[in-house]
Amino acid sequence: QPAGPSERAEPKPRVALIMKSLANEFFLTMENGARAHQRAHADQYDLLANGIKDELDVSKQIDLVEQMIAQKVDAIVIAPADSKALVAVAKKAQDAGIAVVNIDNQFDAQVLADKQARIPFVGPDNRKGARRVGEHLAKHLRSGDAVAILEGAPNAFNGIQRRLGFEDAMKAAGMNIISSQSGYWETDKANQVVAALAGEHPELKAVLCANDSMALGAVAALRAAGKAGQVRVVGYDNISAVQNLLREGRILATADQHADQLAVFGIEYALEMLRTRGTPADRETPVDLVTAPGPSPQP
Amino acid sequence: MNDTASHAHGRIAAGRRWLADYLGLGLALALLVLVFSLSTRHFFSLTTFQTIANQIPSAILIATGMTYVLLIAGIDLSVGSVLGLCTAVVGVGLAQGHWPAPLAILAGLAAGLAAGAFNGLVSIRWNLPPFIVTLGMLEIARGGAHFLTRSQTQYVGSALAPIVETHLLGLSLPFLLALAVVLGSQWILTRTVFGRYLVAIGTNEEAVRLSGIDPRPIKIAVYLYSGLLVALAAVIDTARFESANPNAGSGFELQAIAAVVIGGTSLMGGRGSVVSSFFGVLIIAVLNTGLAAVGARDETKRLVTGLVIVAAVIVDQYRHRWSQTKP
Amino acid sequence: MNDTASHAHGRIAAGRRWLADYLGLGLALALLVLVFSLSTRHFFSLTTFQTIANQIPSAILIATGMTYVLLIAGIDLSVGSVLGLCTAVVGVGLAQGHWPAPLAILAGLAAGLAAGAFNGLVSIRWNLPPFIVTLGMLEIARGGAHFLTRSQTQYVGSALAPIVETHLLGLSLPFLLALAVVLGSQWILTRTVFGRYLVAIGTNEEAVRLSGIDPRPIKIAVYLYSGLLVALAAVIDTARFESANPNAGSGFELQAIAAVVIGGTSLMGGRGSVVSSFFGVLIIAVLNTGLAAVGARDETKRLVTGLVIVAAVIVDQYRHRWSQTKP
Amino acid sequence: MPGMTRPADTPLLLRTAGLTKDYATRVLDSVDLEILEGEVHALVGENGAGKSTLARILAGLIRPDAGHIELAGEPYAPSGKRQAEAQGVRMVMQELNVIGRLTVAESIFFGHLPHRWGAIDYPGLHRAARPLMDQVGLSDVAPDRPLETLGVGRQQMVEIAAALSRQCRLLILDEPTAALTAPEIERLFDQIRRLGQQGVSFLYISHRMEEIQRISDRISVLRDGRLLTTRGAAGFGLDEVVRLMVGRPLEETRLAASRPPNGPALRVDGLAAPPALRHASFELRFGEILGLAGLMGAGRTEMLRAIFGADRRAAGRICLRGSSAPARIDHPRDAVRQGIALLTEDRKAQGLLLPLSVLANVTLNHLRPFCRAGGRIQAAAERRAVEQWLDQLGVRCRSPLQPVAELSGGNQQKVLMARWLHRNCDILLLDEPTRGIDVGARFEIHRLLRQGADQGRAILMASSDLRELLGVCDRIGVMSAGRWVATFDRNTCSQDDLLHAALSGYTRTHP
Ligand SMILES: Nc1ncnc2c1ncn2[C@@H]1O[C@H](COP(=O)(O)OP(=O)(O)OP(=O)(O)O)[C@@H](O)[C@H]1O
Ligand SMILES: Nc1ncnc2c1ncn2[C@@H]1O[C@H](COP(=O)(O)OP(=O)(O)OP(=O)(O)O)[C@@H](O)[C@H]1O
Ligand SMILES: [Mg+2]
Ligand SMILES: [Mg+2]
Repeated sequence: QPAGPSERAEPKPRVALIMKSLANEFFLTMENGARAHQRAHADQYDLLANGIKDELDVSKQIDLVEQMIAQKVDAIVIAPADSKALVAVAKKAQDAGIAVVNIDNQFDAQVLADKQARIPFVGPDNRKGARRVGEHLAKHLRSGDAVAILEGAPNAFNGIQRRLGFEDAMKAAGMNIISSQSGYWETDKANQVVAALAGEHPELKAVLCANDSMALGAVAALRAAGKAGQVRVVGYDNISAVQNLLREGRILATADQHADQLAVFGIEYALEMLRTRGTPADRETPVDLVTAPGPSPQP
Repeated sequence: MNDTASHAHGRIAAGRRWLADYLGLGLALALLVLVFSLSTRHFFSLTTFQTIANQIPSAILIATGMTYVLLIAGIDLSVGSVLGLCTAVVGVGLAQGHWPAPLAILAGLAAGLAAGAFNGLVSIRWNLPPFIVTLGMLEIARGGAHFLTRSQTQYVGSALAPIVETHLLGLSLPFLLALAVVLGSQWILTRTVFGRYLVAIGTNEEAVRLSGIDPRPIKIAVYLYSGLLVALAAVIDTARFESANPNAGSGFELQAIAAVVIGGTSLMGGRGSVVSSFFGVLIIAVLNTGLAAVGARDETKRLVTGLVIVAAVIVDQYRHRWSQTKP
Repeated sequence: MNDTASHAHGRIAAGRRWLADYLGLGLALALLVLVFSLSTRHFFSLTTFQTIANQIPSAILIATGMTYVLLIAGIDLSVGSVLGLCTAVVGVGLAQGHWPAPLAILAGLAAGLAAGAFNGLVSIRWNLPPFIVTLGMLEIARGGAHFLTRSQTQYVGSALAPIVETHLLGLSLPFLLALAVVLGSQWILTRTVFGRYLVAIGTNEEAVRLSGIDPRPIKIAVYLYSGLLVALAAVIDTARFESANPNAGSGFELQAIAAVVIGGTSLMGGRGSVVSSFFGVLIIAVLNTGLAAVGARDETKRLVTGLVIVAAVIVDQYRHRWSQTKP
Repeated sequence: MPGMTRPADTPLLLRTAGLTKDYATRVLDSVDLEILEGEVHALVGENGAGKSTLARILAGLIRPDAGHIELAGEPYAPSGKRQAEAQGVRMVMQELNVIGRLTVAESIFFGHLPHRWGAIDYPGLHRAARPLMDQVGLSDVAPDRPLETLGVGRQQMVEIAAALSRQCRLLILDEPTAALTAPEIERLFDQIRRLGQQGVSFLYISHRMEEIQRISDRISVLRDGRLLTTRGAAGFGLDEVVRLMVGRPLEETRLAASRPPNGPALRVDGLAAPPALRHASFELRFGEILGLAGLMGAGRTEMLRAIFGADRRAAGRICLRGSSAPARIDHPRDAVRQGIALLTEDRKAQGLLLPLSVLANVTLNHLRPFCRAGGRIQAAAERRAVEQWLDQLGVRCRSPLQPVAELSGGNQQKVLMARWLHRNCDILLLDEPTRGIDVGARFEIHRLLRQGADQGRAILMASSDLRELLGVCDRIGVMSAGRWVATFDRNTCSQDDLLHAALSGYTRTHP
């Protein structure tokens, strides 16, 4: 008896990875990790990795999801650029029978509830990570010291989470947060803001940056102001460019979210969902505090 | 001449002009579709085209307004930010104010008109280059959007769902609306007194003034129209995304101008066509969708987009010459 | 006329023109400084001015190139991306290639010149509007920057430290360099044959062509110069940040144009001054620094920036009229 | 109908009293002008005398600083052009004011396009445009042809057709014939006479005295913003008009060459640049002025541009200075390097840098003499040289630093002349060098040209004014329908000969 259509060899599932701005090293690392994983498991699935040009351009990411639905992919692993705006389209993908996994930036719980959607989340807790960075910083400061926070783009979820984490740690340690401004994730904007703050607040003791690119700008501003070493800087993301600065102590600490593994976890989750047709529970991925090698000084 | 606006009335040569006007764009579009259909499995499908049709209404509306603005030798760099502002007004109205949907929509449209009025009135009152006035508006409107939403995305749920869920012949209401706006605007441009005034102002504003027609109300009307269409786009996007993001529309200004110029509208004013801008939007949409379907790397996407923009205007230049030499 | 470029040759009325040219800008600047000095504790201090002087060299260099480009009635939207590209070349050369610093710097400058050559040659060869050519270059250069760095910020350490650490009279080498470029460019503009040609081309290119001067090499030279200055800015920024971020310079194009236009340079060509652009950059820098020192919220910053841009050109308009009516 | 006078009881149509207008200086100084119903009232005066300013006030484009106007006995103070038109006063502007992207029919009715609910009635529009176009000799043009594809002269006819399109009581024509040639001028005069019989009055501004003599009933002379006199054209000799205008008598004699021409300067063989220029061959010698006559659209401008390298050539050889090898001229730059100059037809769009100083305009293409190391311009030397030229050519301006936009047309033309003389060009191609220039300045330019030729320069001068050509040129070539059809010696030809040759290309069938 000839093989019926149902018995034809199943084509490999196609997994779409949709990331935020690929202009951001973090997501590029994520993409590279995913591509490496796919090469190692080329027999198991095909990967379509896409990101948007500019993190602010949420509609482009929504367009991308719709395009992947049209492409009839089997699974979508998404790091949403906006935790609310992407829910509707993610639900649409689910309704179209696509397995959806949320990574990196968690969908807004309220909106999920409103849409009656259940989407598993795999990712780090930015707030917790930022708090750990802040707590490490606090060991090098005295209570009541003036500190400043450099936020990411104003409504970025992870930026807000990191700011909250920094605030948690600083408040707990009794620090005086004199300013919290946005550096739009960018080196030169951060540089401008920190330079201005350093001039205006000579008492400034530390700057907490929501990502490492901004930390680079902060370090440059402090050096130019002759305050290198007097004002501590911490970052987030552990990009390769800050390794030396960490070693030299010019950046005190940063956090590593293991970007290369993040997407891989998500993809593995998605493949599992395709196999079992079930919805696994959320899973928190590790965030590691990265500090300068060597003994940390006593406060 | 590739210029549909200035003389679409001749019956005899009309066919030839149509060819010159839309052949190049149509061919470019077909070529892109062909390339992507060959390089991916699922690109050439009804779903893809429905998806594109579903995505582009706001881009079409913005490009239509931009075409009018460029026609009068103006420019509007604020469209992206104004979209963010209008979306913020609608979103805050619905999510915080719990307004009924029609009221929120009206408020959004009013915000767009207000931004257009600012652009038009300020640039005309003080005779300032629209480039700089709308650049100021770009900052102001974005600031306003963040101010209104306190930088938080507003979830509006299904309040505006009827807008995107109404379908006719498989096409969504926004797409049909955008199509109607394109055809209506093209008709106004080529067939009405107002349209002639636009072309005339873009060609030689001083001559229009000397012929006893005050160009100022016409120019203000154009900026108002652009603002209104941007606000419509904002309403559609808010409905599609069920949420209002204050960053919505970042960078749309240059994208819209690119689409319009790819369609052959001149940045110097006086020459342009709304239908061609529609093709320009389509080309960019197909390019984006195709590159995403291929899974191209981001830098490749940028390189290709940049080259397509430059290539498109070079081709337009040749087409323009071709239709000029055989009049 | 507020135009220093077009007839700075008269000795007699020079004093009066200086007043008309720089008084308004100087007053605006003084006003900003006053406002921020009153509303903060430490704004009015040597440190603040050293901080500003340290930050603006790259903005000054870019604005100088943009002034030349606008003078010939062109525009360069690619400056931000080209800065990213050049910074990527320098960064990759140093961090990956372990090139000696001078070689990396030369490579960066070459990248800037290449981008300028593309802008100039393509727009002249096919007679395309520079707006669209440089818009294409905006995408291409950014794609190139990401391609080279694989989207990773390159840490270059102290390889370029001597550039930012050399000081003279408390002013850093980059600032002195930028100052020298401003003065040199202004001198070229007002005192040399080349400068005369720039103004003439911006005023009436066809008349220049018909007088037997080929405008094309001059225009290409301007785009090359703009590219070179952007590359210089990239080297300085790489040295300042000890790292090369492929996203560097995003959005610089509109900022640079805003600064130049605030300085009173016309977007229509033929009228402009490098020194005024320098003032424009200063105004924007003081505004940014002041707002950051006050700790203003982001939306306030944007609103104020937008309003200042519009207000500055309105004031310029009045100043222009004033100096016109009393010649 | 020269000197046709009206009965004394012809009613007054328009009267101005004490009309005054100031710009930087007083431009109109209490002008009392009276225009009768149905008359052709000529207004003459030097460049900058205030003619256009007066016309603009009447047409509602600008407002006077003092004085008042009565139209048919009622006070008349139009707030804008539309209001003036509503009261029956229309004007054709001196400077061409066309919107190239519109069609001919749209241009004629611009501002009054027939429409229903805003939608233009194109069939009706084209029907209405046809007779008006026929009246001004545009019968071979389709009403939906874009205006920008017509030559300058025909665009001017479209403007005149637009003025004729509506009923009016007073039609102001500000130098309507500056871009026209004889046949079009005849057509225009026919229309003026026809409308005059219907009671329409004309205010006719022109620098061409013979036209004034032919068409006008009365003549007013304006000098430095003052109305000197208004008299019936019949008893008003032209010499006297010119004397009043210029303030001194002008003997408009023929300027003869003082010595025979030298060697060949320019030889053109089979030059073609279709569609406007089909075939031109001629020779120009040093020390002579070769005139170039032709009807509107004969291709004179195109030929001069093709020689100069401003437009692409399809065929033909150009040999310079007696050499038999063809010269390489691919760009105006090449032409100028070989000593050729082109004074363009449209001095504002193609010659001057209007907002820049007189000085910058003169030295634009020859800064080398003042160039020091690094391209630095030696300001003092430049100024001295420019002052010398301004002196030599008699340019009237406040200072070399005055923006050239503020100069009168004649002085602007002299500035351009100074540019080419400063550049040491000895082969001068001049396209309508006296267009829109008053008799006094025109005479000075003629004198300059003659002087240039006597100094050994070769001059090729296109002009639509046959009398001018016969007055200054040694020989006159004629172009017709894109071909160089004949060359005459000025002593042995008449205006009729020239006109005949100019028409020949349109009757003969081409192979
Ligand atoms: N808008 C203006 N601003 C300043 N001066 C002006 C303006 N318009 C005209 N003038 C000056 O007024 C004077 C009269 O100009 P007008 O155009 O009336 O002269 P005209 O008699 O028509 O000369 P032409 O024969 O050259 O056309 C000139 O000196 C001119 O420079
Ligand atoms: N843009 C254009 N496209 C097509 N044909 C044109 C264009 N411009 C001019 N022509 C044609 O070229 C011919 C010559 O034009 P033009 O009137 O300038 O000639 P001319 O002999 O210099 O006349 P004049 O100097 O009296 O105006 C005409 O037949 C005109 O219709
Ligand atoms: Mg005049
Ligand atoms: Mg001509």
